[in-house]
Amino acid sequence: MNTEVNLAGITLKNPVMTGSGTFGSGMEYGEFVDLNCLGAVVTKGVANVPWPGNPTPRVAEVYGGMLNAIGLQNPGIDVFMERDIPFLKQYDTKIIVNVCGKSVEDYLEVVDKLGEEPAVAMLEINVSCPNVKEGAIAFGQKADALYNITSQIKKHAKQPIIMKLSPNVTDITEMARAAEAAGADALSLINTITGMKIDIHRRKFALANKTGGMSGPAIKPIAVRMVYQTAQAVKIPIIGMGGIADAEDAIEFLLAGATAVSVGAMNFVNPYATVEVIKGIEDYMSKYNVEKLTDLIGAVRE
Amino acid sequence: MNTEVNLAGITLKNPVMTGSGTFGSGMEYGEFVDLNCLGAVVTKGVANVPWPGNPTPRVAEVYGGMLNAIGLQNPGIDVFMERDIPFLKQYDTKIIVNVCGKSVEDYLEVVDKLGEEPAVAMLEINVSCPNVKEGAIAFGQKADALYNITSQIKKHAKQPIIMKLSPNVTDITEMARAAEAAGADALSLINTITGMKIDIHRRKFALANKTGGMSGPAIKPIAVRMVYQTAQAVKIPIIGMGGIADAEDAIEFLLAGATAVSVGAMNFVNPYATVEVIKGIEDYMSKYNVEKLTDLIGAVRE
Amino acid sequence: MKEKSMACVLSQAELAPGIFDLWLQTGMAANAKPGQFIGVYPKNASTLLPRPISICEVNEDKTALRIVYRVAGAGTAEFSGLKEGDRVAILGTLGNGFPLEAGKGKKCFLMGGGIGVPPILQLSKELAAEKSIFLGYRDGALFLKEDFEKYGNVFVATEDGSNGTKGNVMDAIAASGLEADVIYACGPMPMLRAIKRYAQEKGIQAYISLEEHMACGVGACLGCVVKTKEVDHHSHVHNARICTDGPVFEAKEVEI
Amino acid sequence: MKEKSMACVLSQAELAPGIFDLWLQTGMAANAKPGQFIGVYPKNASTLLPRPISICEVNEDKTALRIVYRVAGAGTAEFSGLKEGDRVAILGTLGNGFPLEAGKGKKCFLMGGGIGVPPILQLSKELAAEKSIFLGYRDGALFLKEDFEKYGNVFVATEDGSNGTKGNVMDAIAASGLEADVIYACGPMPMLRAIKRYAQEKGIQAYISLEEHMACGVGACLGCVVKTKEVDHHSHVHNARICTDGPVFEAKEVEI
Repeated sequence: MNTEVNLAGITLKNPVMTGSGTFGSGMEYGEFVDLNCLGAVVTKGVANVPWPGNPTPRVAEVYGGMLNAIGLQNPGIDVFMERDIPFLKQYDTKIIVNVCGKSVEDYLEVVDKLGEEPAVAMLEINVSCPNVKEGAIAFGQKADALYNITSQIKKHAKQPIIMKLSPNVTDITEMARAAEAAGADALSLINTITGMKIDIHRRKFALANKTGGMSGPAIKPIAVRMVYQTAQAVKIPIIGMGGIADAEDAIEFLLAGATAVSVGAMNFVNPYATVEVIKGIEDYMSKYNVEKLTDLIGAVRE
Repeated sequence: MNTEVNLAGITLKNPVMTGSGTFGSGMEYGEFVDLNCLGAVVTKGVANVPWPGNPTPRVAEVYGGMLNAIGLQNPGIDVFMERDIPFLKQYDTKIIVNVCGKSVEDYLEVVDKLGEEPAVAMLEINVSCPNVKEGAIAFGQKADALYNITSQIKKHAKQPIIMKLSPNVTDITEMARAAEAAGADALSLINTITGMKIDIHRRKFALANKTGGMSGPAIKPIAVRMVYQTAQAVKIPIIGMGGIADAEDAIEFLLAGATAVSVGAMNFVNPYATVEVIKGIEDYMSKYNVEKLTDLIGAVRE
Repeated sequence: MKEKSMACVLSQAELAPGIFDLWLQTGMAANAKPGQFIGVYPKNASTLLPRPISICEVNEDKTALRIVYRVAGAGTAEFSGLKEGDRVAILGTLGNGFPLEAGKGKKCFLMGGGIGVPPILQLSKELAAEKSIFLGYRDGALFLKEDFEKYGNVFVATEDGSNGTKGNVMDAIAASGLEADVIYACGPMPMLRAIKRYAQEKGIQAYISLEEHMACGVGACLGCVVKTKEVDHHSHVHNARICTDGPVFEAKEVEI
Repeated sequence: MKEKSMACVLSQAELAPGIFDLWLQTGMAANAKPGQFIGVYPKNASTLLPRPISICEVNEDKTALRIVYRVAGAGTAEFSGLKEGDRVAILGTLGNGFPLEAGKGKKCFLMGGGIGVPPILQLSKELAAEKSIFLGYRDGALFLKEDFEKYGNVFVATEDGSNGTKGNVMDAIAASGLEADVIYACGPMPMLRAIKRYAQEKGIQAYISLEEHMACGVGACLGCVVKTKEVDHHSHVHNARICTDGPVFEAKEVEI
């Protein structure tokens, strides 16, 4: 059985990676799972300088999922390269660094620094965080802005770039095509969907930021739809995510057209989720005599 | 205690109505609840001629909700006016007729015929069904198209018109403002969110239509967010909906800025949901000494 | 009158691998008819919709319903864990049921295939006719077969040939050499299509119970439609609602 | 080493209206420290995240944990229905716990307010010091009070004045006339703010256990942060993670 996938020239031992922002840089969940088993670790978003993030409450539970408005708190690229990358380098997994910024220049500064670190396999560009007012989301909801930032980053990037798309758009395929046309090597989708929760007893917003990004099983059907639509619209590979809790969910994304998948918020619910998904995919392949995982990609029929 | 609300000049005894397409014309759920108790009954969408709808499977369950791709099957306006309106007229509730079409002319034909029926209190214009290829959704995802159809319908309509907005857009407030500027008297939101489910064992789409509209508690945080954003952007009243299962959910929408609320797919889960929501809102008002329901509308604080 | 209410589990047993037999104490039993169904609600909040399950039997004093179902997903898996004394929400009774008058006093075939066997049991009890009962199974796990024996002559077909006629219920009919005036059937779609053809060729009536993915179960959502030969009285298009206009239709009325 | 595993319910009782006392058999008990917490998972699929609940007590042979919690929502309401022999998924042990060395051999105030009372119990057992225990309650339902009495002098404050000092734990301190070298506390934010001020005025150490809405419980999601006086060693901004850098902080280190 061969579970390898090729993501823009990078070979992953299996298609299972971690959702940015749900797995830190692997240190915390390294207590629960063997990071060597993962196809890749996608790190929490990192900016050119440390970001303090949003006030608390930053998280709230919703039916079948959660809202978060962390606001991309991060220690900045310098600390990240001194501490997090050496940590991850100890493991036999691919390192994908999620990059965030408030301006194109912010992104480029991080991309340039990461270009000097050959241990970083790919860059995932976060242009879709719904919890940051400046920059980020502004690049992810208009096709021309997305095209612009993608092409600028592509000129600087030493590693393949993955554009992480926002689901908070009218037409995901328009965004996907813009990113592809601008040179993106791959796409990640979906980021969280903007949601809100109100505490009816206190008559207050559950989150200090009022709105937050929704994740969890509740959003999976929306994510699967967007991955399918995008897979029909572009040729570059897709990393599918949104509510993946188990192997069945992951396989649904693969069948819809994803080349790889990320386990995100469900790490919080089941810290063993990533390795259980890998095991479950193998079981599925055995059960149905699927020799190569790539045979599953986009294999849904009418 | 006063639970009345005023919706574009129409007084409802309470803010609880039914979500179009989830309650037929009231006949089926009239076996479970006293229709006289409802603020309004919003009927299944009706077109100028009978529509057969989509092939089966038309429905699929998802985590905390469901997908549907009924495709607006309906018996046509003539049968509807002969059968469904006389049925509803027997009850002391407001009749709101949901109108669908494939062209502006289709809509206008229905609107004109309903204009001759004084028992119809309001019209809800469905420009956001994700399951109909022609027409419907095309009017609901572009602000200029929405403006155009709204203003044309407004010229013909004898009753106040409610535009039912699609959540499958980048900026719900842009759509809401376009509808308001074109003369809409109220807004309904949200319609279903486009989703997809794949049966991984058969490797086939769960729905014959591939995609379907997602409803149920899973989408509530997205709906509450959109209602809140829209309430900040327009002056016309909003009917809030999306996963309302109980009074707590309904109150969350009211606090977010909705003047009325609809119980939709959760009728399928609990056929008594509408009347239980009404009772629960009254209990909440008693508990917190809220004399007028209107005091709750948009009452969320930071 | 339909209602959603709590039923009390009287007993549950596994009849065959993955096939469960559940007795529920419920007021709905008072008026339940063969061929009707109930919606059973999972408790797990990720699976909200009621699961349509046919009524297999009504007890003598009409205070309890028996349902026999196959575990096919999260909802039915949950039900299989119900134990005596547990409570479960149900919706019912739903659907039209089999028309008993059509076959009264005539030669009738009562046919069940796979998980379509259970609803035929209460029909066998209530139908006053000359009954030949054809039951089709995958293998030798002949669940409910003994329950049928007191109500008519039972003919078995198994796909693997381990019992009775090797093949399906149509093969069992052929092997029996019997003829009928009226057929009642429930089972997988290929079986129902074969029965529709057979009835047409023989010029006899066949009443078949259909399945489709359902949401509301009460006729409101229009999820579970079947194409009809004539324009349907309710929909005014060629679609009837399986949950309310059915699940039992005369075979010639539906395009399957 | 943290883990998610199944614990077995040994017993559950309601100590006061809405306050439940649950003993769980779990290997996590072997290394649990006072002030640490566990995440308890609801079974209901609509509520997925673990509920952080402080460890109230560890049994003598370190095979079971006691948690005492208030029913505050769907998750804790579900837990309140757990019965002997039931199994429940837990995540733990989480957090740093109270620093026992800081108060060793000194005069210590151990202070709990409301649902902040339970974590002080195991601390009272393990702290080798001259202990004055201040417990604040809303009313006369003095849950756990008797459990504390063998570990130190107990002073009670009740908001309604029905028992002990009328007012809060600060009022009880004033009434006692006692002084301390070190304070350990858990309770609502206004109480912790008052303790922070008190400790600052007296120039003594105060270790306070904080609460915040959490998602992962293990330091990955950065949901549950508290503002810190200095740049935090991990975050490199003025935010520490309550779940892993806390929940216990020295009061002067956090901006609350």
